[in-house]
Amino acid sequence: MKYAYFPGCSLKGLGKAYEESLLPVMERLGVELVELDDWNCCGATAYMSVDESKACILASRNLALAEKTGSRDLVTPCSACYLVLNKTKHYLKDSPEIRESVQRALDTAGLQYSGAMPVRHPLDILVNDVGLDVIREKVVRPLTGLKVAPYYGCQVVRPYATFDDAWNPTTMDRLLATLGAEVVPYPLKTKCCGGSLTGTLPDTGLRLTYILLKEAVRRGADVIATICPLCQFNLDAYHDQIARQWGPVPIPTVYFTQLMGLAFGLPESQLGLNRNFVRMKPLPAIPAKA
Amino acid sequence: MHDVNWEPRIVAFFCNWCTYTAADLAGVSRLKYAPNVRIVRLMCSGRVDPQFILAALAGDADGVLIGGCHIGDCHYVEGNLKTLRRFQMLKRMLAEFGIEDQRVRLEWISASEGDKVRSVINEMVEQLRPLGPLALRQQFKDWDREIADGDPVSATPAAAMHETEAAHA
Amino acid sequence: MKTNLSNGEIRIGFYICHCGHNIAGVVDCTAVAHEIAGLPGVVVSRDYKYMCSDPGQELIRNDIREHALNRIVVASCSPLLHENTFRNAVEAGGLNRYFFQMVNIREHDSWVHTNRAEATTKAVALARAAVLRVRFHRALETTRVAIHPDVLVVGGGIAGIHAALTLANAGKKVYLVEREPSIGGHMAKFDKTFPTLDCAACILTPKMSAVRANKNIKLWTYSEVAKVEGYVGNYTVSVRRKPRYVNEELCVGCQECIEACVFKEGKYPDEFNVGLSKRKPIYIPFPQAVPQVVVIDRERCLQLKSGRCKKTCIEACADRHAIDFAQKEETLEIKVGNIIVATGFRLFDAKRIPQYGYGLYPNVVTSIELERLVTSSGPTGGEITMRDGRIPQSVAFILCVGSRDFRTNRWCSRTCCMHSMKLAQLVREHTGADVTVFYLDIRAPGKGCEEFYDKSLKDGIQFVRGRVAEVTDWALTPEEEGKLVIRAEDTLAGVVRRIPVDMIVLAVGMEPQADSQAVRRLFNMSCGSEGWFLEKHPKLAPVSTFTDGVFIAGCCQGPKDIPDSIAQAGAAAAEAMALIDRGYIEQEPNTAYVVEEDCSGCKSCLPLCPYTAITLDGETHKARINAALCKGCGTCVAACPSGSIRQHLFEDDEIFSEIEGVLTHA
Amino acid sequence: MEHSPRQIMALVRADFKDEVLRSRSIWLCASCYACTVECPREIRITDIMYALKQRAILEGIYPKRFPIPILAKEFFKMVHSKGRITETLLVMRLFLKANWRAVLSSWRQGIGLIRTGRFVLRHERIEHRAQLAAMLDSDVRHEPGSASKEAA
Repeated sequence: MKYAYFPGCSLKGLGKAYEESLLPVMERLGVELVELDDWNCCGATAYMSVDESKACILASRNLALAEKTGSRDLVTPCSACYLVLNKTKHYLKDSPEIRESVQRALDTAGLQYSGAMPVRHPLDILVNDVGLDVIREKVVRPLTGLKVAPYYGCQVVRPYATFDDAWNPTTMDRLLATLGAEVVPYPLKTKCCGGSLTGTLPDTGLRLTYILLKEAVRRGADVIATICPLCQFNLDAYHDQIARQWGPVPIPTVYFTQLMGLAFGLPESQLGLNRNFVRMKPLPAIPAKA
Repeated sequence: MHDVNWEPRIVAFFCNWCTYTAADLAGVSRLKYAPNVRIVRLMCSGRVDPQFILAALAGDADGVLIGGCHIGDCHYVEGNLKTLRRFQMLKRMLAEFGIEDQRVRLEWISASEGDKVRSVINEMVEQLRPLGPLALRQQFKDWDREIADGDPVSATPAAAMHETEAAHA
Repeated sequence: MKTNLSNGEIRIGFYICHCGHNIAGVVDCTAVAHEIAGLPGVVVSRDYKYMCSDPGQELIRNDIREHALNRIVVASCSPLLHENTFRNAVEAGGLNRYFFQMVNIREHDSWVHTNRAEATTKAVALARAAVLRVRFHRALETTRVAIHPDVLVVGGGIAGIHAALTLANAGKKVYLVEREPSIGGHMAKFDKTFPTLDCAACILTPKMSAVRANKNIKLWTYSEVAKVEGYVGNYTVSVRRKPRYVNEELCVGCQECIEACVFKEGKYPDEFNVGLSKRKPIYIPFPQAVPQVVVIDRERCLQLKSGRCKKTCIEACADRHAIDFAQKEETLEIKVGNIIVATGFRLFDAKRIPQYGYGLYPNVVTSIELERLVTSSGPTGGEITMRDGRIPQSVAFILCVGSRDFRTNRWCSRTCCMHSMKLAQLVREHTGADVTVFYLDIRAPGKGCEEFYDKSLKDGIQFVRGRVAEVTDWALTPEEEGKLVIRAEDTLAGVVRRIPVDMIVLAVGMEPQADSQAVRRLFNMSCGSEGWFLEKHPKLAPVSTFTDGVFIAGCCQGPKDIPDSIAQAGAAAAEAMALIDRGYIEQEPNTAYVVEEDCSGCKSCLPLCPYTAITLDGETHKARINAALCKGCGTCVAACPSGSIRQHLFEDDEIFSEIEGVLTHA
Repeated sequence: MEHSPRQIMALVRADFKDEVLRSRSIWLCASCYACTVECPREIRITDIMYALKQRAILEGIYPKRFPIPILAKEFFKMVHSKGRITETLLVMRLFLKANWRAVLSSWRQGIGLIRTGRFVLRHERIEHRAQLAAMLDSDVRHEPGSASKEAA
C-alpha cells in the first residue's frame, strides 16, 4: 500500500514526535508514505481568518502536487491540515468564485487539480485499509493494563466526518483495544483543546485544556492518546500554568502512533517519547516469548 | 439572432392527481416561478398522446413539459410507466427531427412537491433561453418553399408533422 | 364527425373572477374580459368580484336565460376547488353541466407571478384555450354507482376506535383492523391526559369495551391489511390475520395459561411497558386489553420454536381448548364502500441524538418511559424510580428531541410541550423533586393549555429557554459528581449553564410510522416528503385524500393531541356516512369509449388497462370498454393506433384546441 | 465570551455591524466546528465566524495588540515569504508584537522545548517560493467570506 504523504509544518516542528512514530509504524505494517515534494503550509485555521480564497490557493497547490504523484489517496496526520485540505475540496465544488481564484492561481504555476483525490487521516488508513486484524498480528508487547483516554479533538471528525461519527467517534478506541490497552470511557473525546487560544488568550484556552486533563485523571487514565499535533502540544506543554491556576493534573499525552510503536516493540527512544514535557511511565519489559 | 424580447413558451401536460395538484400547491404556497408555462390538465400522464406534443411544437411552443406521479404512485396504478415508455420512443424520434433534447421533458412530481414545480419550470425556462425559438412554423414554411423549388430531401420528416398540425389546426 | 358544431350556433359566456385581490391584484381582469369578448362565439364576457358567490352564480344563470348561452367558461381558481360549484350553476341555469370549462388563473397564475403584464398575457392565453375547447364539449350524463354500506377502519388507536364507534352507533357495519394484539394504541399507555389531568384509562377503557360490545363492529386485532382493490363505494380488501395460537372465540381471558407457562418469570421485554418490564412468551398485552384474549409469541414460545415443551398452558386451559398451536395465518376478503386510515405515529428514536446520552446513561429516559413509570398499573406501580431504585431528587426535561431540528425532523410534534408539563407536574406530585424544563418555545395553544403552563410555573417548575447542547457525566465541581450534567445556553439569562440532575427525560417527537410509504401505496394515498399522509385540502378537506372513499384521521396525517385526533375521527366517520347514506356516488363521465367502425381489433389496448375494463368482443372482434370499470385515465386513448378510442371530457379535439389556444399570439 | 454564537447570529441579522466586529467572541472561536454540526437550523456558524474575522481584519476593527488578528497576519506573512510555518518563530514574533512581557512569563516553556528538541530556530522553507507567491498574488481581493456565504 502506497500513499502520498503531507506531513504539514507541525510535524517538522513541535510535533516531530508524531512523524517519528508514524513512519516506522506504517513501515512495520507495509504502508509506504511518500512525502510530497516541496509541499507548502496548508494554511491552517489562521489563514482562513485572513483570506478565504488565498487559504484555498495554498491548499490547492498541495492538492495539485499530490495528484501529480499518481497516488490513490493523500494522507495527512495533522488535524488542521486534514480539515483545510478537505474544506478546500468542498469549497472548490460548491463555490464558483473560489474555483475561479484557485484555477487562476494554478494556471499561474502551471499546475492542475481535478478535485478527485481523497484526503485521508492515518487513523482511517490504519483501521479501514490496513485493518485491525493485521495490526493485531504485529503486536508483540500488548499494552495490557494501560488505561488510555482516547482523545480525537475536533477537526478530524468535524465537520467532514467521513470515516467516523462527529460526536462519538470510535475508530481509535477500537485500535487501542486491539493493542491490548484498556480504553476508558471519555466523554470529552471530541471537545476542543483550546487550539491556538492557549497561546493567544490563555485564560480561555487553558481552561479548556485543563478540563480535558482533569477528566482524564478523574476517569483513572494513565495516558491520553491523541491524533493531532496541536492537541498534543496543548495537553502536554502547559502543565505548569495549569497547576498554578487550578492545581496539578499530572497525566501524559502521547500520539496514538507512539502507543502503536510501543505495542509493536519498537524502541522507545525511536518513538519520540522523550520529547514530552510530561513523560509516560515506561511499560514493563517485553514478556519473554512463550 | 432572435428577437431580444423573445420568451420561451412551454406547454405543460400535468396529470390531475399529482402534478396538477402540486402546481396548485405551489400557488397556495405563493411560490414564484417563470410565467412561461401554460398548463393543460389531463387525468393521467398516460393520456398524453405523442401527437399532443407534436402539435404543441408545431404550434410554435418552444418546449413541452409532461408531469406525472412518481413511479409506483400513479393514481391509475401504472399509467405513468406507459408514459415513460412512450416518452422514450418519442425522444428518439424528436432527435431525428433535430429537436434539442432539453425541449421536451418528463418529470415525476407528487402532490406535495409544489417546490419541485417551481424549480423544474424555472430550470426548463433557463435551459430553453440559450436554444432560442424553435419556430417550427417558420421552418415548415421554409421547407414548403424548398419542396416547391423541387428539393424534397430535407422535407420528409417535417412534412409528416405538418400534416398532423394541419389536421388539428 | 370531427367537431360538434352541428347542434346549432355556439353561444359562449365568459366570466373572469377577481377573487377580491387574489386575482385582480396581479391580473388585469377587465383587459382579459375585453380580449376574450372578441373571440368568435363569445356572446357575453364579464369580470366580477367573486364568481363563486351567490350573485356570481346568479350572473351565470341569468345570462344563460337572457342570452341563450350554451357554453360557459369561468376563469378563477383551481377546478379542483370550484369546478363542481360552477357546474351546478350551469345546470341550474338549464344547461348540461358539462357544457362548462374552468380556467385556473389563481393557483397557476396570479399567485405564482408578480409581473402584471406577464400574468395578464398568461391569463388571456389560458382563457382563450378554454373558450376554444368548450366549443367541442358535449352533453354528458353523470353515472351513478352504488356505495357498499360497510366501512373499514385501519388502526385501533383512539382515532380508529372513535371513528369505528361513531359509524357503528349510526348502524353502519365496521371492520376495525389493528396490527397489535389489542386496540388502545399509544393512549392506553398514558397515565393522565393534559390539560385536565383526567385519567387516560378512565376515558379510554369504556370506549375499548364499547368496541368489543358493539355488534356492528367486527374487530380483527393482530391483523394487517394486505391488499386493496376497487374504488369508492366498492373496495375489496384482503386482511391478513396473524396466528395468535389462541382461539379468540374460546378464550375467556382467565390468564391461567400465562400463570402455568413453563417460564416461571417474565423473560422478554414487555412491549406495552416499552421494555421496562418483562413478559412471558404467552401473555396478554395489558390488563384492560381488548379483546381479552391471550397471545403466544411465536419467536419466543418453546413449543413453537422447538416443539419440545411440556405445554403446561394447554393443561391449564383444560376443557376450554382455546390454545391451538396448529393455528395458521389466514387471509380474509371483505367488501367495503369506504376506508378510514388511522394508522398513527411512532416515537422518535432518542439514540439518533447521541449527545443526549440515551442508551448510554441509564437515567436518561424517554417521555413514554416516564409515562409508564408514573402509571399505577406500570412496572413500578406508579413509583418514579431511577434504574438503581432510588427516588430522583432532581429531574430535567429536554423538549424538542427529534422535533424542530433540521438534522432529524423539521416539524413541531405539537404535543410534547404539554405532555412534558403534565409529566413534570406528576413528577413533582409523586417525588417532590426539583424539576427543570429546557424548551425552545412553549407551545400551548389548545383550550386550557396556556393556563396549564401558568399552573406549571406556579407549581415551582423551572423553565429554561435554550436547546440543550449535551447530557454528560463529566464533572467539574463536587456537586456534579455522580450526577448527569446538562449543558445548555440559557437564552433568557444569556449565559451557558451546567445543571446537574439525577434523571433526564427526553420529550421525543412524533414520526410517521416506519412503513408509512407501503401503507400509502396500499390505499393509493399521497404523502409529503416527511411521510405524513396528505389530506385533499389542508383547510377544506382535512380528512379526505385524493382517493375518493379513503379518509384519514389522527396522527397518520400529522402530529396532534387526543382531542384533535378524535375530532378528525368523527369528521372522517361523518364523511363516510355522508356517502353511505346517499347510497350512490356520481362518477365523472370521463370514461373511454370505442368508436367501433374505426377499431381494427389489434388488441394493443387490452394489456394497458389496469382495471381490465377493455375486452375484445368475440363476435365483432372489436374492443369494448366497460364504462363501469373504466376509471378514465385515458392511457388506452393515447395508445390506440387507429384513434378509435376516445375519452369523454378529454376528447382529442378538445385537447388540441386547448393547445392551439394557449399558443395563439395575442 | 461577551456574545454567544446565537447572539452573534442575531446581531448579524439585526445589522449591528459594529457590535459584532468589535466583539471578542468572534476571535474566541477556535474552529472546533462543534456548533456547525450541532446547529438545528444547519447554520455553518464556524464559517460565518471566519467571514466576520476576515471582515474585521479588512476594516481594521479589533483591539490594539489583540493577539489573534496579529497571529493571523504574521502567519499570513510567514507563509507568503517562506511557504511553511516554523511554529516557534511564529510564536516569538507574536509575543514580540502583542505582549513582549509574555515572552518572559513563558521562558520555562521555551527552555522545555529546547530540552526536548522541539525548539526550531532555523526557518522551514520550500524550494519554489516564487511560484507560491505568484499563486497567492494572482488572487484579486474580493468580498471576504463569499464562499461561506454561498455555501450557507
